[in-house]
Amino acid sequence: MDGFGPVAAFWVLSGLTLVSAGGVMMSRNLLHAVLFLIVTFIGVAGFFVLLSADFIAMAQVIIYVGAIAVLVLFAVLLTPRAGRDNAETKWALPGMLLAVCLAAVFLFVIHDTSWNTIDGDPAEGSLTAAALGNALLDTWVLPFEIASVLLTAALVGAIMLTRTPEEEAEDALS
Amino acid sequence: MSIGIEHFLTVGALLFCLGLAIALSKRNAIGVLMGVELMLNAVNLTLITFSRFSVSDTPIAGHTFVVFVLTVAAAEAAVALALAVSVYRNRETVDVDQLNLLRS
Amino acid sequence: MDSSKWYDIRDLSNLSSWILENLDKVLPFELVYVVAALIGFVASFLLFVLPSQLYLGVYGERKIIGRMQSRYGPNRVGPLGLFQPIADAIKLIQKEALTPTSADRVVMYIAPIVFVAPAVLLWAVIPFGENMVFANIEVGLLYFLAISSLPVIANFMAGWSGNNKYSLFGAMRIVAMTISYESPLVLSLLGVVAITGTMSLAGMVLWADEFKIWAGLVSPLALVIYFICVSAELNRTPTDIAEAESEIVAGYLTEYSGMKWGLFYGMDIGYALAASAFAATVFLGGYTLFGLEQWIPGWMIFIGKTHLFYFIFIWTRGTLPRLRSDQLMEFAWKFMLPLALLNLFLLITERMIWAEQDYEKGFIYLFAVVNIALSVLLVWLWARFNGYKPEAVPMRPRLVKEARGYVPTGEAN
Amino acid sequence: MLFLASEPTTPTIAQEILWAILICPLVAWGLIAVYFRKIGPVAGYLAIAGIGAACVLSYVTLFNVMDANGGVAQFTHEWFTAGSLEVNLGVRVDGLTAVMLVVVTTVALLVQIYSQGYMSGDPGYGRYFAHMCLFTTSMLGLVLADNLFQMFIFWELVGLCSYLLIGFWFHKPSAAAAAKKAFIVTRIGDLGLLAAVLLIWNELGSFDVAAIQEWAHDEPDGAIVTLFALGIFAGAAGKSAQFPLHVWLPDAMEGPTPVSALIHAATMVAAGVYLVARFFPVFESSHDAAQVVAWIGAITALIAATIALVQTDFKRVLAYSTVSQLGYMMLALGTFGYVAAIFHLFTHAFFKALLFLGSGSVNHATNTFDMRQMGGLKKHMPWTYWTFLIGSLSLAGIFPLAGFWSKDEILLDAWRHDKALWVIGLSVAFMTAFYMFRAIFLTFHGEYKGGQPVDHHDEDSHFHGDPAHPHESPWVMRGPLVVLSLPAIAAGWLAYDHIFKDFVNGALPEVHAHGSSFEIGIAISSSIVAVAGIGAAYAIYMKKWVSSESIRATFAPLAITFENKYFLDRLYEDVFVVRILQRGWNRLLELNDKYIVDGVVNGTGRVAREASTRLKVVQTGQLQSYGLGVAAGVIILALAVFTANPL
Repeated sequence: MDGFGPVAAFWVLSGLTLVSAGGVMMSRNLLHAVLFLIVTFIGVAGFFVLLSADFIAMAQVIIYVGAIAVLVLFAVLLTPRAGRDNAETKWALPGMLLAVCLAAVFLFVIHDTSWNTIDGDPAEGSLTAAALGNALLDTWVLPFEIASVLLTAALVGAIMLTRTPEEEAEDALS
Repeated sequence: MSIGIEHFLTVGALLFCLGLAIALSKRNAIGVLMGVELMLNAVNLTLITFSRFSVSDTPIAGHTFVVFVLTVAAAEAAVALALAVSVYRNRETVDVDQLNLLRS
Repeated sequence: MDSSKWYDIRDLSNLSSWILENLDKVLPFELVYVVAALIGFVASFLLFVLPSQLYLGVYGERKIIGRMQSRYGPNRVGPLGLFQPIADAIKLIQKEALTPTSADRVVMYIAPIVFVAPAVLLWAVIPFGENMVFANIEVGLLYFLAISSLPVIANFMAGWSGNNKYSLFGAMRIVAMTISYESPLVLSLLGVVAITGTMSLAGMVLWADEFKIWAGLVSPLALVIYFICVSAELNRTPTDIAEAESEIVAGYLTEYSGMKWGLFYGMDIGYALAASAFAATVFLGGYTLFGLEQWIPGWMIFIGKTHLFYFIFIWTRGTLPRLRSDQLMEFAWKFMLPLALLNLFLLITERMIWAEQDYEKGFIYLFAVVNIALSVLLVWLWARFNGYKPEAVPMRPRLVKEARGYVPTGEAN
Repeated sequence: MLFLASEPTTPTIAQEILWAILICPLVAWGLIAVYFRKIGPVAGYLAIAGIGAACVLSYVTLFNVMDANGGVAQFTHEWFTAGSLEVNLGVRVDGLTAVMLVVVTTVALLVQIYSQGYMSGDPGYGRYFAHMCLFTTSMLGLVLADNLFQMFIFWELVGLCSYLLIGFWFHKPSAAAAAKKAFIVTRIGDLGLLAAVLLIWNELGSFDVAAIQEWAHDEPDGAIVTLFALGIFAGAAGKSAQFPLHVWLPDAMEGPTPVSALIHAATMVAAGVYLVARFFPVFESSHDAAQVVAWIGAITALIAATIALVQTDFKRVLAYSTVSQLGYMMLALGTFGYVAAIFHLFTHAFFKALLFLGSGSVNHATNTFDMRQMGGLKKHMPWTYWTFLIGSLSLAGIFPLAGFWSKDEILLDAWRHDKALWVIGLSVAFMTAFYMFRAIFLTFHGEYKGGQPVDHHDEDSHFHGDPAHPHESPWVMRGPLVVLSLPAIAAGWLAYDHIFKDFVNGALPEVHAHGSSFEIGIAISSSIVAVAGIGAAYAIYMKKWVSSESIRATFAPLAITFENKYFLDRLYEDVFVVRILQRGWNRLLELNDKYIVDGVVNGTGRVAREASTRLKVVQTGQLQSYGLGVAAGVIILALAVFTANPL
């Protein structure tokens, strides 16, 4: 990828994403952490656009920002104020050390591998939403259906988990 | 100046490690969940990167995978947050280092 | 559009490309875009935002509602009260923007900004005319949905940062409501996507032009569902439980004042206008009007349709009473969602039949007639199914308990 | 309708009509189930309307196929594709299908009309009609299906509906038990069918009926063909109540009588015969399988007929008669009498439905099915009597009624194929005539013995009349009897000039010439046997020249065997379920549990306890320490890989 636009976009996005991911790590206030997380999500969506995956980018914004982040906000609110700090456990230091080690391993692998990449842009029409839809309903139809079952199960499970004892008693009566 | 696959992979790797650090170090269960979501995002980014750059007949496969990851992430978030709320209701805390009933 | 002279105002892109060409001769490369962006911003502000937002949004809304409620509306500042919006703006700007001591200052300051940004971004994919779309991306509809799911976070930030019980209530309500109404909204639009076979907004307008019919006529139920859902998500009055002043002071805006409040207020109108523009594009054929766009500039037709839709927003606001929070939730899950699913199923079935049988273009009119009839029937049947009986709605005032409302446990017998 | 024997052509029928046949009763079902379950007679009218529409369209289809001389028309749409599995959704119509359509819809329509009278006042009125509609739909779907997969779906739906209908009065323990029995026993057969479905997919990669017929034709006598044929027959044996899976059918009499009429005349039991007929080329290719079918059919016919001789329950006589006649049809299929089997299915549907509805009418008057409490009903219920007599004569095979012609063809095929089978067939014909007229003489002649008094404390009973004074049934019940007696008389005449034969032969890939379908010697012998059976019944039960008790005493061992249904029920119950499953297998499992499983478990436990006391230090119970372990493991693995083979 050459040219001023993509390069600038890449650096801006990677700065935005990584800094706000660091913000999730650093912020003491759980709610601020969620807000940083949202910025990270949007940054990753920007990367998707940069990688000419428009549909995935939009899906990322809708699902992660519109749904998951809002859910997290909800959960934060449903746990009272005492539970809203974002402190570390005693495992923080070893955890971070390990993460740094892992990052080193990853970077080593990334830079020492000779990637077999294409030159220029991907083939026209191969990465569009229509192609994705065809792939999902043709080659991947079985995983697609299983995913729908999984979503249903998660829906029912979430509802059952959060029912209060009073509601359960009410249902048993009626 | 030109950017290639290594740049994107590096961002993905760093994001993953940050997510891992968050998941390993946070005390609050919701914080841990956020770390996990970050890791999933990093993996998605990597998948899309490979899909965009690698020589393949079916570059759409990477996108398909990401769609499934998104689906599973949504389901996982819903259930995990329901769990967090439920745990809070029963134990009055969501600190993972106090959830150690399994300890001998 | 055969002519491409700069003064041909039927297509304003002629003008802009003419300006760009001439600027290119004078200015260095980077500056051209900066200057062009500035010119575009000022132009669209003068052409669209100012008249729409300030006059039709603020003045017009107040005036129309006033007439609907047998009042005069603003009539003191300037002739016919025409300067009222300007006076309002000046008042808001010079007012002190208070911040409570216990508030989360940073979040409180950022919230209005986060609220404003998507309102601007939304317009990027709306086609004002044949060549007058800023970003004609393939997944425009999805882009619109994605961006319009952002402001709820700003609302939440606003409600949370005030550190006030009522604003938190408001935030919770709007978040819950957005999540509830998002699903029927997306499902209703999915049906339109199935019928038109494109997710690009410009493509939808072209579809309407090609088939000489509006998508809103082919899928009337989707239009109705879209209108109600968007009204709920935008917190418009019959469904504005998030800032219901009779219940929770001013909802998530309780602690806001001055221009911080003003941004929320103004952008509320901005979002409503964007939603209207989106509806005009998707459901009402955008800038086309059955060939009339050759004579009238397409962007005028488009603006007219947008305001037609916005007028309905004003209308409902002026005439309908506010719903209760639980009623609104039940309405989303018990009424809108099943109907949206049925509608989607119907439209996809028709699309499949159409594709398989290879019918000719005119067949869409038959579908339109069938769908209009079926929509009425579906709504009626579903209402009956949910136990709504017109004859059972009493004409006299009722107690809360009779209306199955919430009664505090202490008083229940 | 002049029918000229010429080459079959493709019918010109529109596929919308075929789909409509399927959809009409389905819509009726949906409407009844959702809206009109509780709203009185609307359910019945809806059901009649839905099935009536299907009936009219079926006749349209029939005439259309007749114009095409029984040719095949197939309309296939892709349903879904997953990997190499390609499933289609389609309809296929040919002579066989058209005949089945007409039989199913006609009988179903008449049964529905009859049910209007029979079921009136029942609290489950709406539910009854909803089930009936779904039942008819599934049977029509089975008949119309153009591939085995779709057939299997509707096949199971038929099974489900029969479960619902047999257990319609589910508050009666016996009805609930009968429903369960029917469901489980047919499920055993369905296992075979499922195996056949999987086998054919593995072999052919297609479920298409035409493709399977083609395949069977091209590959004579392979082991796969035999296995497939036996699987198909296992399913058919379950649904069509063939030995040894016939035990559910007599118990299924617990359902409402119109249900019995529908199940045992036109729909469920016919499904098995239809399935075997549909895959007839497969059986033709595999003589072993055909031999099995023929002998099972013969044994079924014999056993059921002998049991029917000693039944005292009016409806059970008919039930065993059904089993026996189904055995006949299978016998015909096994002796390559494809046409004879379908023809008998066709005629049998009408007169058996007539007989069942007649028995329901009798029950309506006397509140019982026990023949020992009846007698002399002839003068009270003339309509029922005469129509019942017509049905019985037809079933007994008296010239020139319908049963005569079809039974004759079966016997002819048996004669050509194997003399032993023919002898069995003939003896069954004798017994059929005997037990049917035994039932008639006991029920309609002699003195009336009072019926079953109404127990007014029994809340399950919805009987309204007065059993002491039996009366004729209302017109809504008599009408179907009269209408059904017409085909019971005349349906057999379609054998004239090979009309029926040429018509249904078009469904097969190639036409088989089996010579004449009428031989005077066979006809005379079977007629003599039938008349002899009637005469014997007359002598014993009407004139009482020979006391039935003395005969029973003379052949006591046989009689006891018959009365106990060859001890088959007890064999299944006591030996298979109790001895083998409960005592044998479970005992084995218990021993296994006690010594092997428990031993392993306890041993494991002991080992685990020892190990855990040492290892529990690692288990902090904290999520993140585990996560740390995982991450550390990843790093160690990566390092190991790098050291093993450096980049």
